[in-house]
Amino acid sequence: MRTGIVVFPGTWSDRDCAHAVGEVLEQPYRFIDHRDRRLDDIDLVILPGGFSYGDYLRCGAIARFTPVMEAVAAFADRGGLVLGICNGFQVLQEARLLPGALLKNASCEFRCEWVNLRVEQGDTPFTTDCRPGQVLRIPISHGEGNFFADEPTLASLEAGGQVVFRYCTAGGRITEGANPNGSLANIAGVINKRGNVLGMMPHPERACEDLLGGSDGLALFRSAMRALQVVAV
Amino acid sequence: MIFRAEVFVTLKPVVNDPQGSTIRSGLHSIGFDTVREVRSGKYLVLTIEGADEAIARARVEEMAREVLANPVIEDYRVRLEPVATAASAGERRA
Amino acid sequence: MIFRAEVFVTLKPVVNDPQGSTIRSGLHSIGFDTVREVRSGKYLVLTIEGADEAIARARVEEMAREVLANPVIEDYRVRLEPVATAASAGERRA
Amino acid sequence: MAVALRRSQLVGVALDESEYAAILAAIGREPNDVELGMFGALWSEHCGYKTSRALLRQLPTQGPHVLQGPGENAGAVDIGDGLAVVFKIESHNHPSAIEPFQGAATGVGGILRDVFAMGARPIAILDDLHFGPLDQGRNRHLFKGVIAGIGAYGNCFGCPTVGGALTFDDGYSENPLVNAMCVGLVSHDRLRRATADRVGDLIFLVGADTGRDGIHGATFASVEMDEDSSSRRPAVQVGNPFLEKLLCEACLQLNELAEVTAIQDLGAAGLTSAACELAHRGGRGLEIDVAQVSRREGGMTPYEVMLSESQERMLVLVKPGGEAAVRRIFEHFELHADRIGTITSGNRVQVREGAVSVVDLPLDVLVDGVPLRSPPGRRPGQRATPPIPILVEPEQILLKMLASPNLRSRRPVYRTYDHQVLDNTVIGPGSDASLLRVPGTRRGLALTTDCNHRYVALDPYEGTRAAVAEAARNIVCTGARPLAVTNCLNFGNPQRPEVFWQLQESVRGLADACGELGLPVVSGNVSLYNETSGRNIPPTPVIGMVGVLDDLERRCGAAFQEDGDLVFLLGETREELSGSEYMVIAGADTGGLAPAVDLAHESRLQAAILECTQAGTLRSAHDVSDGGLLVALAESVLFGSRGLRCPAVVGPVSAAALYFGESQGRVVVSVAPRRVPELQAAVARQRIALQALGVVGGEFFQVGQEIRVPLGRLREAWETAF
Ligand SMILES: Nc1ncnc2c1ncn2[C@@H]1O[C@H](COP(=O)(O)OP(=O)(O)O)[C@@H](O)[C@H]1O
Ligand SMILES: [Mg+2]
Repeated sequence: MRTGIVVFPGTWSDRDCAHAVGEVLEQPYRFIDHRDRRLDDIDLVILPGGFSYGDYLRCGAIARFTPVMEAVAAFADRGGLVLGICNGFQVLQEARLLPGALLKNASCEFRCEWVNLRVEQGDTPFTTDCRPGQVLRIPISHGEGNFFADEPTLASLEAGGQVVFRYCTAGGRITEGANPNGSLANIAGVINKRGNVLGMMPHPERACEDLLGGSDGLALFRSAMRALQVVAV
Repeated sequence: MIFRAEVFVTLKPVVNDPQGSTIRSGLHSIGFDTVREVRSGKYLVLTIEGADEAIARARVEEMAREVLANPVIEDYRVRLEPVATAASAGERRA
Repeated sequence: MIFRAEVFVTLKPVVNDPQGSTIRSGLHSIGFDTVREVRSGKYLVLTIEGADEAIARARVEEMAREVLANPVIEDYRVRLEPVATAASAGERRA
Repeated sequence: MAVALRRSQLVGVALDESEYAAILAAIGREPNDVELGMFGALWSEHCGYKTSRALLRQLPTQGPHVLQGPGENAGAVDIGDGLAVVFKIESHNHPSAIEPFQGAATGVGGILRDVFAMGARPIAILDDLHFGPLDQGRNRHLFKGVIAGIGAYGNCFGCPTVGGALTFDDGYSENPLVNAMCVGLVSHDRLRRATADRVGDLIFLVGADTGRDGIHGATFASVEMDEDSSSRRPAVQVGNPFLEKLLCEACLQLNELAEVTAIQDLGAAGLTSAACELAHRGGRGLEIDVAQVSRREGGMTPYEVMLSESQERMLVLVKPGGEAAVRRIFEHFELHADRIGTITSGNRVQVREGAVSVVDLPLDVLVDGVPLRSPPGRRPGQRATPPIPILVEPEQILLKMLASPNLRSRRPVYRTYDHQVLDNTVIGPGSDASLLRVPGTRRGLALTTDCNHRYVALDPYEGTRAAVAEAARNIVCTGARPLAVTNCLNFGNPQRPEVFWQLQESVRGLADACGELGLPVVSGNVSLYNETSGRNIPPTPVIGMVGVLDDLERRCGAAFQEDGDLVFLLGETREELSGSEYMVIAGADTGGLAPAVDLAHESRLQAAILECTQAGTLRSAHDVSDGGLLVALAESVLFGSRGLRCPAVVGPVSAAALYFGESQGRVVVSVAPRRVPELQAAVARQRIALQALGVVGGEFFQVGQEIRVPLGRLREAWETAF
C-alpha cells in the first residue's frame, strides 16, 4: 500500500500518520506538498489533522483551493482511496468531496480525549477489519468537530449507509453523554456514495500502539491494506 | 418592544491581525489579487427586549463594552432597529 | 479606485449556533436578561482595488460566495463604499 | 536637550540616574533617544538580570551530560543515542495580567522559539499556572483566558501540552503567574548556538512584519512625547501560531544548511536584544539598516522598529554567498525574509536608517554593562506555628480536600490542550510527571514542573529545596532518572527588603538542592516586580525538571493496577501541617515552619524506588505531596478505578498529621504480594522506613473504621468543576 500524506501549511498530523503507516505497519509512504499535483504512484491518500492555514477563516476553507486538492478530487474520481482525518475531514467537506459541515463543538471548547466509536458499516474499504457494531477506542482532538448536515442530506446519508462511525458509550450505546462535540446523530465519520472517500474527526493514527494507550486505529489502516490487496500484517 | 441589534467587533487598527493577513494571502493565492488588506472581526446579532429604543440601545452598548468586545484590543460599533414582531425578527436574521 | 468592502457572514437560521447560545447564557448569568437571542457571525473588512464600483463589488461577491462563506451553513451580505484616496486607506490601516 | 525631558525619559525607560551616569561615563556623551531606548531595554531587569545575576552565579550549571548551560536560548543535555534534550521555562506574567488570552498564547510562542532556535524540534509544552481564587470575577476571567490562550497556541502549532501545574491562592489575585516550559529534541551534531563569530555574515530577519507591538508604554510616551502618539499607543501582542509553525519547520531545515551560522529568536526587547546578544556572544559587532525591515504599519520610527516586540520573528545568520540557499527555504514555507545587516569586527552596534546613522554604541556596554544591583535583604519576623485544628470527621475533610480547587482533577483544563500530537505521549497530564517516548528509541523522557509556594512563603530556603526534591520524586515515580533542571523565579518587588531576602534564600536553596542531588541548572528565567497595588505575590520559584528512562518497558504509573496488590508507604511522617492544604481547608492561619527537607534521605528514597522500577518490582508509585497521605492514596485509587482497604493507619503523630500532613520524602507504592520481599530488601538497603497500608480492591476507599467512601462518591468530589 503506497500512501501519500498531504501536507498543507499548518498540517501537523502528517508525521503521526507517517509513523503509523511507515513504522508500525511498515508500508511505503511519501509526503505530498500542497502545491504538488502528482498522485499517480499512490494507492491511499491521507489528508491529516492540523490547522491548515491556521483554520483562520474556516477549517479547511483555504486548503481546499490548493493544487493538490484538484489532484485529490481526480484521484477520488478514479476510485482511489482517500482518508480525511480531523482537519482533513473538514477540507474534504469544503471541497465538496463529502457532505455536511463541522461546526464549533457544542461546548465551544477544544477537546482532546479518548472516545468510543461504534462501527456502523463493516463493509467499507476502511472498516472490513471491524465487525459492524464493534466499538473502537480512538482519541479526538479538535475544537470544531460538531457534524452538521441539513435534513435531506442527513436522511440520505443514513439511508445510503454512509454514516461509518458514531460516538458511543464503552458498551456501544449511542447516547448524548457519549457525544463529545454535539454532532448530529453522534456522527463521527462519513463516507461518500461511491464508498472510497472517508472523513472522520477522531485520530486513528494516534491509536496504533498499546504503548500510547491503544491500537484500535490499526483496524482502519489494515482494512485499507486489505482493500488494496496488500497482504495484511 | 423588541429590537434587533447588530454589534460589530473589530481589532483596534494598531493591533496585529494574523487572521486577516492570512485570509488576504489566501485570497491572493487563489487569484483575488486586487485585495489590499483584510481585517477580521466579529458580527453579533442580538434580539433584545426594551421599554424603548434608548433603553435597549443603552443595554446593548453596555454589553458590548463589558462582554462582547475586549477593550484591550478591540473596538465595537452598535446598530439597532425595532422589530415589529419576534417572528419578523426571525425573518430578518435569515 | 480603492474600495472598502464589509462582508457579514452569518450562520443559516437552521444551523444551531453554540457560540451564540453560549454568549447569550453568559449575558443572562451577569444580569443582561432582556437578551432573547444571540447569533454569532464573522465581520470582514476588505480594502480592494477596482476599475469601478461595479467591478469591485462583483469581485467581493465572488470571494464571499466561493471562499469567505460556506454555503452549506452560512449566508453572507456585502456592503461596499469607495475610499477617497489610497492615503486615507492607509490611515485606516495604521 | 532639556533635563526635564531626560528625567521623564529615564522614568520611561525605567533607568535610574546612577545608571544614566554609568551610560554617560561609558560612552562619553549623551545617548540619543533611540540609544537611550536600547539601553532601557537591555539594562532592564528582564534582559539585564541586574538584580538577580549575582545570585544566579551560585547555581551549579556543570555536569557530565550538560551540552549547553545557561547563556543560550535554552539549555541542552545529553540523553544518549546521540540525542540532546533542549529545554527552558519562561514567564509571561505581566502580559497575561493585561490580556490573559494573548498574554498566555504569546508566552507559549516565545518559549517554543527559544527551543527551535537551538535547532531542536519542540516535542512538549508544560504550563505552570497560579491564580487568585475563582470566586472573584477578575480571577475567573484571567483563569479562563489564560487556559484558552495556552490551548489555542499549542494546539494550532502542533506541540502537545503534556503537563504543568495549577494552584490558587489569594496572593495571586490580579497578578497571575503564567510560566511555560518547552522541551525539544535534537541530535548532538545539529545543536545550534546563537553565536555570531564570523565577520561578514549576513543578518536576515524572517517571519512576521514588524508592527508597534508591545513597545513599553512609558518608554514610548516619554520618548515620543513631542509627537502625536494617540494613534500609536503600544499594542498588546497578538500571536500567530500558524506562522510560528511555518517558522519552526523552516528553522529546522535552515539548521541543516552549512551556510547558516546562527539562529536567534526575537523575544523581549525584540530586534535590539536578539541582534545585540547574538553578536556579543561571539565577541563581534553588527551593523543594521532599519529601512530594510518590513513594517506592518506606515510611519514607524527607528526607535519603534528596534524595540518592537512583534511576535513570530527570527534572526538567521548566513555566510556570504549562502543567500540563495536560505531564500529557497523561506520561499518553500512562503515566509517573508529581509536582509537587514551584517556582522562586523570589533565591538560596536551601528544602526542606520538608509544613509542616516541612528545608533552607534559599544556593544559590551550595551549588553553587559548594566551596573548590578544588590538591594538590602531583610528576614521578616517569623509567624508562630498556629494551633492545629484537631481532626473530626476525617471522611468529610477528605472529600472536601479532594474537591478543593488545588487538589481536584485538572482534566477540565488539560482536555482542552492537545496532549497527544506527535505520537509520543506515554503518560499524559494528570499523573506525577508526564512520560514521553523519544522517537526512534526505547527511551522515555519524564517531565514535570513543581513549586509549593506555601512552603516557600514560610521558608524560602527550605521551600525551594522542597520544590526541587518534589520534582525529582515525581520523575522517579515514573521510573526515570532525574537529569537536569530549568527554573522560573517569580517574585515580588526586590526593592522591598523582605522580597529580596526571599529571592536570596530561594536561590541559595535552589543551588544547594541541585548541588546535593547532582542536578545541573541549564536554563531558566527571572520574573520580578510581581506586585499589584502594594501587594507582592507569594515567592514562587517554579522548578522544571527532565529525567530519562532508558527502557520504556520499565516505566511505572501512579494508578493502582491489580486487585490484591499490597500498598506501602515509603518514608517518614512527622508532625508537619504548617503550609498544608489541610490548614487551608480548616481555615487555619498558614504560619509556622515549612516541612523539613532531608536531601540525603531523599536521594536514598529515590534510589530505592529506581532500584524497584528497574527490577519491575512495583505496580505503581505515587508521590505524596499536597493533601498528604490520604489524598495520595485516593488519587491512586481514582487513577486506577480500583478500591482500597486499609486497616487502621498508625503513626507517632496526630491523626491530622498522619492523614493530611505534608511531610516530604514520601511515596505510596503498590506491589504484587509475591514481590514484597524485593521491595523490603531495596528499602532496607537504602535505610528507608516502610509501612504496610492495605490491599487494592473493592468498591470502597476504606481507611480504618472512620473512612469508608464508595468510589463513585470519591470521584464525584474529585471531579468537581472549576
Ligand atoms: N533562574 C535562572 N536560572 C538559570 N538560568 C537562567 C535563569 N534566568 C535566566 N537564565 C538564563 O539567562 C539567559 C537569558 O534569559 P532570557 O532573557 O529569559 O533568555 P531569552 O531572551 O532567550 O528568553 C538564558 O540562557 C536563561 O536560560
Ligand atoms: Mg531567546
